[in-house]
Amino acid sequence: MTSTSEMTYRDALNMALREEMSRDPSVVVWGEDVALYEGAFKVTRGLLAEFGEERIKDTPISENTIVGVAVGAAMGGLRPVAELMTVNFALLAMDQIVNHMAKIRSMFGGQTFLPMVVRMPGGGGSQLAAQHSQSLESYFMHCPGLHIAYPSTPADAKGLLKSAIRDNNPVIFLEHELLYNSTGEVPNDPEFLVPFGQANVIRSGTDVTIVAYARMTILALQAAADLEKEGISCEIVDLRTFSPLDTETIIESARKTGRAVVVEECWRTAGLGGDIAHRIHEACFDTLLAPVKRVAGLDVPMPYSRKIEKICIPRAETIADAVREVVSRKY
Amino acid sequence: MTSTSEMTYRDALNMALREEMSRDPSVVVWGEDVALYEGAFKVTRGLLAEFGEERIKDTPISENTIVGVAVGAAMGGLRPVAELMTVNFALLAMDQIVNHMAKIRSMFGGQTFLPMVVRMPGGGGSQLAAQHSQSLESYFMHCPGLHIAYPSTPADAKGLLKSAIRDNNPVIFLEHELLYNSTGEVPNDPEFLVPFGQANVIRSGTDVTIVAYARMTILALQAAADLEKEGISCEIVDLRTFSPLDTETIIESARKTGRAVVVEECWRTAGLGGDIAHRIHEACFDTLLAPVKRVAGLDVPMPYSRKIEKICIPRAETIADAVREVVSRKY
Amino acid sequence: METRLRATLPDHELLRLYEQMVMSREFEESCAEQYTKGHITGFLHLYSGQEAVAVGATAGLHVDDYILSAYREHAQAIVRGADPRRVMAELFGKATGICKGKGGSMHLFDPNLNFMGGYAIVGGQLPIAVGLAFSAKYRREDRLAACFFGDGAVNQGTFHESLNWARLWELPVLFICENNFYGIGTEVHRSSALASIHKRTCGYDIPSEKVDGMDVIAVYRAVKHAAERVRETSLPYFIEATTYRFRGHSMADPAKYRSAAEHEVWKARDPIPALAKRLIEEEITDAGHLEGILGNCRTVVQEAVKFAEESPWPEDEEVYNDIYV
Amino acid sequence: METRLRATLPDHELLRLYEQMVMSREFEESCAEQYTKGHITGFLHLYSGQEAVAVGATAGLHVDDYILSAYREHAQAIVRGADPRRVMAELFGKATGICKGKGGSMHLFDPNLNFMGGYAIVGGQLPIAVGLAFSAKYRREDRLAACFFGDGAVNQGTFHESLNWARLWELPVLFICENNFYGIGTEVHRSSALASIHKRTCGYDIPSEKVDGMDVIAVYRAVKHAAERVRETSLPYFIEATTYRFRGHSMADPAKYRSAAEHEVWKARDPIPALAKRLIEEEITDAGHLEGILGNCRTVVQEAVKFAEESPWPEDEEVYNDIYV
Ligand SMILES: Cc1ncc(C[n+]2csc(CCOP(=O)(O)OP(=O)(O)O)c2C)c(N)n1
Ligand SMILES: Cc1ncc(C[n+]2csc(CCOP(=O)(O)OP(=O)(O)O)c2C)c(N)n1
Ligand SMILES: [Mg+2]
Ligand SMILES: [Mg+2]
Repeated sequence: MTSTSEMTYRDALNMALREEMSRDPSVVVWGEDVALYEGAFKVTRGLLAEFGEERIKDTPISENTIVGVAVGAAMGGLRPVAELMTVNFALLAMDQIVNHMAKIRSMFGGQTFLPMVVRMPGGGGSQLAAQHSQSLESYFMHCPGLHIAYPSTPADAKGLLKSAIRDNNPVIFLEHELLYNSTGEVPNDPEFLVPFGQANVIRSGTDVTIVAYARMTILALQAAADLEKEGISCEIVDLRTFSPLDTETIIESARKTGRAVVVEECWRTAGLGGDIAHRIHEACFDTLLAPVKRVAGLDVPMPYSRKIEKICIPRAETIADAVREVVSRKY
Repeated sequence: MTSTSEMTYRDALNMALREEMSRDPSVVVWGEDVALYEGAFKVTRGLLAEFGEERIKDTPISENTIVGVAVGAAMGGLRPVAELMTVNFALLAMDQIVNHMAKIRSMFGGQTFLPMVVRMPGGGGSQLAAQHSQSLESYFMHCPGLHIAYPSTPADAKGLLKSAIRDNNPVIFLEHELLYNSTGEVPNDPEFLVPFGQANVIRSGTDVTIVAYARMTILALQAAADLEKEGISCEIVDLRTFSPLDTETIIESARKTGRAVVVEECWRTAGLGGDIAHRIHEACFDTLLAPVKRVAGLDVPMPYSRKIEKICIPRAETIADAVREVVSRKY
Repeated sequence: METRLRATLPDHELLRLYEQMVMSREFEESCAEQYTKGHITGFLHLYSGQEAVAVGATAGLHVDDYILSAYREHAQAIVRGADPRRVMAELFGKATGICKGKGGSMHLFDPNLNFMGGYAIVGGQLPIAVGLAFSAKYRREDRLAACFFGDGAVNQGTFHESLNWARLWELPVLFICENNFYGIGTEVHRSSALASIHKRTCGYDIPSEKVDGMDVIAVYRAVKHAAERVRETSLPYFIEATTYRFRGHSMADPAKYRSAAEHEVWKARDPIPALAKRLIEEEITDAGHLEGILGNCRTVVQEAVKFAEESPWPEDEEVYNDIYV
Repeated sequence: METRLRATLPDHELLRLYEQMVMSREFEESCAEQYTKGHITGFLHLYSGQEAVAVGATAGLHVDDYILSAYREHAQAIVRGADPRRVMAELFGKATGICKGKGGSMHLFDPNLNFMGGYAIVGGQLPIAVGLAFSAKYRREDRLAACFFGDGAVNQGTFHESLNWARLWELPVLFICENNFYGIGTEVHRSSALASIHKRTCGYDIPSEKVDGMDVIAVYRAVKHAAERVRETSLPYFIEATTYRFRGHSMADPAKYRSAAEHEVWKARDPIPALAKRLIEEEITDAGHLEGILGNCRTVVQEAVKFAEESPWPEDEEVYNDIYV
């Protein structure tokens, strides 16, 4: 079965949930307003009607416990998929995520495992101000014991979410709020899976490697299209998962092009891009033609006003400027 | 007044609290077991007897609210110094720390400010296992809006804590559990302050720069002493504060030596050392003789058994090995 | 209990309550329009229907008392005295906004009015209110902290921690739960094991009461009395005001989870015509005067929109300001 | 209520309860010794004094029922059936430990015994217990989740969130608060606005009771009855067991915050001699037999120490195992 259908990122996620719930009765879904209201972003649309109250459940507003109940249910043999309404509220659940979900298997000597997923929409750009516009991927990536995915396309959204639900490790599954309406071809195959730990070279090029993820890859593609007109050829690596991280693909590309720009939506300081940039520097020290450049969110609490909000988030232009700078560097 | 007394890191912190509470009646202290019990690590010893129940208060075990009440009190005109019993419990308070303490000034357009400190002991090495051995400095450093200090010596402990209490910005103040009993000369001057944002070159050298902080600087000093016998001269930069970060001093040293090792106690992946290593690479691209090397905590939940726990935390030997590798690199 | 309006307040104050409710309603409905036009972006949570709570409660407090709220707080800020022009400019994201355009709809703030903020993390304002009450008590100031929050917030850990703490430290906090029966699409009995919210204070030894949040006079009386008690005892108190939002949770919500019949029942209890009727029946004023008030409010709101439209955007450099002192 | 022991349980089971309490006490006192010798490191929180709670409660549960606890859980694990040798080896950090030496004193775990863990974050185990109860109910398993926690945990947000959730979703959770009156050095009335802990369930519509946690028979009866009720109704229930720890919070705590007089009162109520006295008075056994039980327990504990001493350390490579599946 290789047929595909065009659909949104939102619908691809919905399809993944639906297929996995149909396939495996141990898959259960809960979160604030996911059932009757069908999700703040409507990712769970139709699931209550199809699967009933026992399998998809609305919860009280208590994020730490939303995750903790999933931890317990996973230990008890279910495959819970919990939704936090947005990633910003994961800050209320860091205790259950970092102290419990990520550590239980290890601190109990491998005697149990947690086949659970915590889904969270995130990202900035909708004028939701400081408390609702965060990109917290670095927090999750820093914590050992978690698998973490962040899809950029509808097809990846489906394939990665299905892999996440089938994963016997606890998974943080990030979704970008500004990608929900983006469309693309998605395989209809209910066995279509995108494996974790395999970055995707979504554009090949020769002059510079752009490492990006989620919405940042869309901006990188725009930048690359502009740069092509200037004769600069960009290769773009879409990370897909932060854990496992496919360092190999990143390094291979950077070795080939000799230059790299790492794009992250999160705050720059102590952001994951520093780690990735360092991996490239370390592995390609002798072949790099210019220092790796980071494009990141500004180190500021996000302001509401759209006039200044947009300065705080990477744009196609800021990525293109970084590439121009890296490429123009005389060695 | 330039007299000093030898005392422990613990007592230096106690002195700072005592002096600032005496100086300014708006300084108030609270946390779990800080008053009657005098603190889990006895940092607040004697304060209840000296300042009474109104100024030093025991709290219920509710970390998010310990921080949130301090946010409110700071907005109301006090200078609260809240203690979280250990940094591990900051994970229960990330909502108040990241969503509130760090953002309130900015999201309200600068109309208020939060002169507050949250103290937290942390770090591994005492066989406290996965939930009690974390080093979360990268989480704080990643979040704009906070000042963050982490002293390595008794004198810095006093001087930085006093600066923290006088700071009109919200401060995360980290203390290392294994340093509490370490001793050193501490200025008696009640006006002795160590400013934020000034890294300390605690050893000068010519072959390699070691960037470290808190307990890692002690290990770096041991490594440097060993390496000296091998003819390797290390310069050590003690960061003292993560925010503001003194990038200048780091870069200046790395420019001079041409080589750098960044040591962090936290997990390696997406740890703050990646950011610092990248800053060095970017600024010193043309002069670096070897790629910057990172020495960091292993990416694992901390195991209890001392036999394997020690592998998970940087040691003088692992730092020395990293330096040897960096220095031996043929360019 | 004396039920005639004049037994509670003098005429001009009764009319002020009416005017404040009308102003709130007009402001919110104008926001909806500006949102539809794309001038206001982001999340927009309107207060229409709940006016009696903010207006009655604010009238029952001293101006020195702190007020904190969640993200549905335009009316609370304006009733406290915030300039509608600067509030509208904030919603437009303009430099003249009450928070320079940095906060937006969910984060209004004015320390000069002791309006200590709108917060967008459900439950986040509760510990902060406790802290403000502590500072007031510590500094021997005669003020309390009044903290508004919704029925959805009561299941959050901070609710529990804050109530326990306020009682234990004997702090002057007035907790005001605006129970509009829904947290987004979830009805209160589907999120709270004990749906009668004011009874949940039993675990903290905090006295509480329920008041009709569609009756501005009832809210005023309850809050005034509660505030006096908090001030006298320096102990927390809890009020549950039952109310209803006439619109969806935010502008993005068509509110399909509620029946038309339910909506009608509450619409019939709209606090603004309800007060108008009493003001006229008790001959405190006449319909013409009330029309005049409406007209004035409309003018103020129109001017606010104009002010917002004509105001400049923040400078780009502003993103780096106001983070550190 | 019939108060003779034989009216509650047959002789051999009464003697088993006695033996389990003695085993727990001997194990803990041996741990103290091994800690002093430096064989056990890290935090060590001993259970001496509280034995009647773990022993009575475990006897009142089915073996299929899940048990979760905090960090003071050696006795709970052993009474559930964990091999004392593997528990002691865990405390020594040896490869033969019940968690391969990775968990240590605070993180015992054995899924084969449905002993679902010791947790070191105060309040952290409560939502997890709720989740286990959900999975049991969803899978139509006839089991409940019994969750132990201390008096200090009841002010944590998770306590509130978990109780509300368990009642709302109608889950078979038996909450057991071991009220030993102190959270480290803070007495319960200094951390809880309502110091009578079992009354705090009023806000969640969860029935509760208080039981004498120094009386193993009383705990057994209460838990057995409560567990039956939870099973029948599939609703949560809450027990507060009042008890006392004879030692400090951990080995590092000299417990200076408690008076000698208070300590004496509780010492006089030591659950082990109390049961011994009744067993002899009611002629279920004699002093000699009880001495024999003590001797046997000591032998088991000595063997546990020997096993732990002689066991190998974990291999260095172990640090990378057991993190991911
Ligand atoms: C911690 C947190 N979780 C979830 C949300 C998303 N959210 C915003 S409003 C809301 C419902 C709150 O309901 P209620 O407290 O009754 O207030 P109302 O909107 O009815 O005024 C939710 C779940 C949030 N903002 N913060
Ligand atoms: C979230 C969190 N905060 C603080 C601590 C430190 N701490 C460990 S035990 C304890 C007291 C707990 O008291 P209680 O629940 O009564 O249990 P007991 O020790 O009496 O068995 C505290 C504060 C912790 N482990 N976790
Ligand atoms: Mg509501
Ligand atoms: Mg206790």
